[in-house]
Amino acid sequence: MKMFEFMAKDIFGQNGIPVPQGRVAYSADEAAQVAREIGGPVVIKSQVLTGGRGKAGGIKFADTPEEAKQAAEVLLQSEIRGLKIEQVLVVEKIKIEKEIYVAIALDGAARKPLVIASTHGGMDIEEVPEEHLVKYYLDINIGIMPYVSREITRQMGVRGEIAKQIQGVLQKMWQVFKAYDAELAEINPLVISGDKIIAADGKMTVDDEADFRWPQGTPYVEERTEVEKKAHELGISYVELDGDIGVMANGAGITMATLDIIQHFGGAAKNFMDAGGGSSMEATAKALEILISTKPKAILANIFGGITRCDDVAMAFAKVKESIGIPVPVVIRLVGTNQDEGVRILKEIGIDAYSRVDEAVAKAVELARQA
Amino acid sequence: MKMFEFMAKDIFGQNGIPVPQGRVAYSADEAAQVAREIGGPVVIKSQVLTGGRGKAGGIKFADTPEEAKQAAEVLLQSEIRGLKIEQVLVVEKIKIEKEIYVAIALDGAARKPLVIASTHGGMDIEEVPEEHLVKYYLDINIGIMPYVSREITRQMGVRGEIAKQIQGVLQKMWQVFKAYDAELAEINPLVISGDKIIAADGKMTVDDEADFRWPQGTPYVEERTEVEKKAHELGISYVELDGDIGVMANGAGITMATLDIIQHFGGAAKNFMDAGGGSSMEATAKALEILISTKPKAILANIFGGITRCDDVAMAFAKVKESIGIPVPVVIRLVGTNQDEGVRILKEIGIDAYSRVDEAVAKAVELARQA
Amino acid sequence: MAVIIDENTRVIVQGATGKQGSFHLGQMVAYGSKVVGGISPGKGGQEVEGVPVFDTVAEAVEKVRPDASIIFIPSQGVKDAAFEAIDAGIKTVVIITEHVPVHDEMAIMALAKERGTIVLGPNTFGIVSPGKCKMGIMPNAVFNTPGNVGVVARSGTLSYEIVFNLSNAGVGQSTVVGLGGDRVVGLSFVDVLKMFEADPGTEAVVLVGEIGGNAEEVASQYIKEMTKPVVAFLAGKSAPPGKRMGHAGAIIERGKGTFASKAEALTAAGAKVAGLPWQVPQLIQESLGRK
Amino acid sequence: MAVIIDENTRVIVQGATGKQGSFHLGQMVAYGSKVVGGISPGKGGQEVEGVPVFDTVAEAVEKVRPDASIIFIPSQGVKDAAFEAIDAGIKTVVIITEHVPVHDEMAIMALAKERGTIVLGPNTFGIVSPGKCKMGIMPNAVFNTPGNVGVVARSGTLSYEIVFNLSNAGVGQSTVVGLGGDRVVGLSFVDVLKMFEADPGTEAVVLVGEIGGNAEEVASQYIKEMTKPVVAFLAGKSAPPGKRMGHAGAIIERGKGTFASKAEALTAAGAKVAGLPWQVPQLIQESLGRK
Repeated sequence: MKMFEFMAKDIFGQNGIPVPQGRVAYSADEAAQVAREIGGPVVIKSQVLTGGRGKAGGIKFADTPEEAKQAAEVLLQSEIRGLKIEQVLVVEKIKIEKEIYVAIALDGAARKPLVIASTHGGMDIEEVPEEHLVKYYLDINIGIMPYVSREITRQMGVRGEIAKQIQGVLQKMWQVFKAYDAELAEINPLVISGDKIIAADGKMTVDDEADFRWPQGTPYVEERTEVEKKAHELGISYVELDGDIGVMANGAGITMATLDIIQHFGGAAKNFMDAGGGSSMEATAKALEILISTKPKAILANIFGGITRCDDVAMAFAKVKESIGIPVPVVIRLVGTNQDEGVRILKEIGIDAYSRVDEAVAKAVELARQA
Repeated sequence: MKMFEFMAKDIFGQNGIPVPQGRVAYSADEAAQVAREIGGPVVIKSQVLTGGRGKAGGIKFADTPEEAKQAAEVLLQSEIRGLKIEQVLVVEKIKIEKEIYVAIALDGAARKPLVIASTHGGMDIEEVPEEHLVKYYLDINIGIMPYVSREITRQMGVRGEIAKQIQGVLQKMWQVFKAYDAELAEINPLVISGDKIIAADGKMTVDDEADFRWPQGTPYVEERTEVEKKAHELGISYVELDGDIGVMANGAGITMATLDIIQHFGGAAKNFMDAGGGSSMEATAKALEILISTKPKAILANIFGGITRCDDVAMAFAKVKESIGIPVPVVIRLVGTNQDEGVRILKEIGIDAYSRVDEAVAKAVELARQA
Repeated sequence: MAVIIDENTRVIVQGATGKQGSFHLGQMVAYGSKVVGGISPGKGGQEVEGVPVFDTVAEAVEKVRPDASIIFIPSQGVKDAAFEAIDAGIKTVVIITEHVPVHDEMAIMALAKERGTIVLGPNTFGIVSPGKCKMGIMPNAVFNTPGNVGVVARSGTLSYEIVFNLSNAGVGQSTVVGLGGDRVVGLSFVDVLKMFEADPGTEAVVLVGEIGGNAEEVASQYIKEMTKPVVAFLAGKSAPPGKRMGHAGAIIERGKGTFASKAEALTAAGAKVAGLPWQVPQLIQESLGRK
Repeated sequence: MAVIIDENTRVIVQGATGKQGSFHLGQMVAYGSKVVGGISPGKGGQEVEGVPVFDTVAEAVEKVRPDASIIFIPSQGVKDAAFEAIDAGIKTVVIITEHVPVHDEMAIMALAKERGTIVLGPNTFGIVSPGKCKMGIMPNAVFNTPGNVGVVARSGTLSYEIVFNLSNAGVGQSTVVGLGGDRVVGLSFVDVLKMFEADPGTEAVVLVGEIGGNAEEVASQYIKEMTKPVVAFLAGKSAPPGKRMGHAGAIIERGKGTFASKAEALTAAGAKVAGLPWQVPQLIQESLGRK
């Protein structure tokens, strides 16, 4: 789950990392007010959960509260990469002498957190060649103890008082990374300004599987569409796609493979829906209702019954058909546990079940094309 | 550094371990007041840093505030094992159904914390046979996770709801043990009363080497004599003993060995003073002044010069002799770094230096006997 | 022969009295796995499907000498359960649970590495050596064809599909290993490929991969050195870049982890690559025939 | 021959530019130890006594391949310094600093065990293989008699006294090992006795113990199995019964820790026990003569 920049800034600041003066504003007037409080030149930064904001014109500068108001007004009516800007962060303008990059990221393959740091920070960090990037794998039981931070700044080639300050930031970033179950804690740029450093922009992504550790509520916002939220509440993975066939399968891998097979037969899926293994009749019915609500041209269910029982799936289709109706053609591939019973139930409600996935998918593509 | 029971109780209570209602009182009137607040039968417990308090009559019971006042009055004028009672803990009287013992202690040999637990808690815990004691070594990186606490209660043979409560107490004791740099966190007895458990008496010993982790001040009191405090401030280990020869040496082991040699020659040391390795002239002079202030019959210094320089030690004796005088006979054994210069300086102020420790000690014993 | 588990493996089930745990305990017993105990705090002394229940893993170790444990515990308790198993000296731990926090997963893997424990999962369907031992949630009926093809997969139902196709074509399996679908899991493809390479009972390997991460690319480096043929099935050819596909691992980043990059790396390493499930048995039979 | 360190040991000094560190770095160089680097954050590039200074241990590992590190860092920084050395792969770490919190010591020893690192101290005078290498703060002049007696001690100046007596009597030493005076230290008597037993350059061992704890009693168990003679010196015969750590301390020790219990255990194990320093050389000579 990504956090807005202003949330990451607050968390970093609360944990002793130097951050610019300023705060989030939800209206142009509020932006002017924040600029007034700061009392000097400010930066107005669009708060959207995507990169490349600077290059897309999402960051503006203002010398007076009035200028800040105007800039905020423009931004709050714009979009970046299709995302509406609903708030801006107004902060003091920092004199930039040098831009440093520091991040702690989860490296799944290594099963460890990885520190990435560079004295070539700033907007083009993704293009910085390997030799200018320091990579340091952390031991989860050690984290960033002082010596680890010293070794990182040594490898960065930074020395003196600034090195000590970066070491402090790294140690505090580790505390944040740990406390918030972060997948990513990133400061870019960490600006050197005179004899001080300051985290001019921060990013955090936290693991929503750890939400239970926040009994008072999570310190971030959701970033899902309405349908995705509904699916999430049911414990279903759902992603909207561009095609017209509504797809349901049980398991992420097989769902992905089903999408590939659809493409193989010349069709296109309207969504990715992994209804999970071991779904009950009720859960499957609800998943189907979500699918229907997105108005696909056809529905394809690819069910390999393991823990999921084929008769439960068939019952779910029967129940939904009876209650709200299924207004589009349905193709079901159904094999595995209690397969015969499932096929029988489907037959009763006029749905043919396939046992071969290729045949089922080909049929669904054909039906969608005809619709 | 030991804590008074009432301090351990407060810390346990703040960390979610159930403790009896009540608090410390420094006067009989205050004890009555606490009893009034509790509003029922109370126990008045002497707060002294020694064991065997119960058997020595240091615990009294009272049904009314008036009785509590009287009991506190008596206790606050008494001593236990030579220690004056300066405060009492007044707590609600707990109905005791069963007494459990749980402790986390540092086991130096294992280099690990050790949990000791028993369903045979109470005053006679030291006599409980091995087979009724559960011992569980902790991994410092794991501590008491829930599974560890479950295994401990299983080995104790406790089951059901009470087992779950003990598991909670164990997990919280680990948090306390860690947060306070404890050497010992002990609850005895952990009382089973109805369907609840309650920590009826607690003990904590914390590592004063970790004082630096308490920049706001340590959460416990000192328990040293005046001379011991003064020595501690100088970084000197000092313990009062029963004999008449004031002893100074540099290193704990050699100081102990010096005491043994004194005994071997029929004498007795007035103290254990390890002035440390690498002492400067000034530090040695201050250590000598402490020694003189305790009025021994003779002073014996056993100095093996390594980092400590013999001439520095000799200069310290010369300085003290000149400034405040040394009113008792002095014997010095002096070998090692800058030995010749040291011997020369001592000769000038009329002190003979020995190079053999047996000769030096024999002489000191003789002088003390004559004094 | 087989890898990791076989007919002698003594299995315990953590979370044995829960809905999932008790159901699958029964399924594993029915399969023929040697299930020697269930763990359920406070329920020691009971039985589930004729299997004795213990309060702690340490108690089970004392009484029934297990080799392997399978965990059916809600995600919040997985770190505790996995630590319990590893700390008690269990050498193979299978974690079925999904939605485990990734920081907990890192902590589990660090301890497992320190103690030399094999961890499968979290979020795995488990492991099965057909005809010998099953530790997992896969349907018994689909995984009943012993043979000489090793299968290693990231995701569950997809590997059922592949194994279904293999068995229907008469291609049996030595062991089917589910690594788990999370970003942090205990074993990598390379770890398991090495085991299959060393296993006399395995003659060819099917690798069931998907887009995202670079696990398949890394595996390719090792496949080059293998003497046994490898067929790779890859899911996600049709996926648009950058969408999160349920499996946290399936995030496409900076052009890495794409279908093309994986297929290319695997092909260059000498593996045959299938993009559709029904192609797998044929490619395996070709590989074995040619060898 | 010697144990742990010898003429080939490449030594670095952590805290090389501090008062203690720089002084003893000079003393070790003067002794003839191969001091290949000093560590002092922010002072990399400088020199101390002709020895190059590095910012971190990892940098020194990269540039001068050290085997062993000696730590002169104030107590608050010892955990960090020891973790740095162990994590950088240094295989012998000597911690001179006293007053290190015992929880920090436990953490250091846990990491050292995981990584297979030998730790001497904290609160040790160090280790010296006379004529070959000194890592410690002991006076050079007293530790200059190579020979075939191994010495292992808990406390510093007391072992100087014992070594002084040995050398004066013409009994040289293979290695003198200071375990450290704190309750939690890296090596036990048994660890070092095993090394001496295996060392062809050691023919007899002097164990310098003291009252408290049960280290000497535990050592006695091993001494029974040793082929080489052991002479034990014990300090604390005259000490009054000690301050105890609550009930738990009493339970841990259960009657062990007194002079009598230690002397009895050692004697029963075949060691000769001295209560006065000047008895040691004579007992060693008897042991070696008789053998």
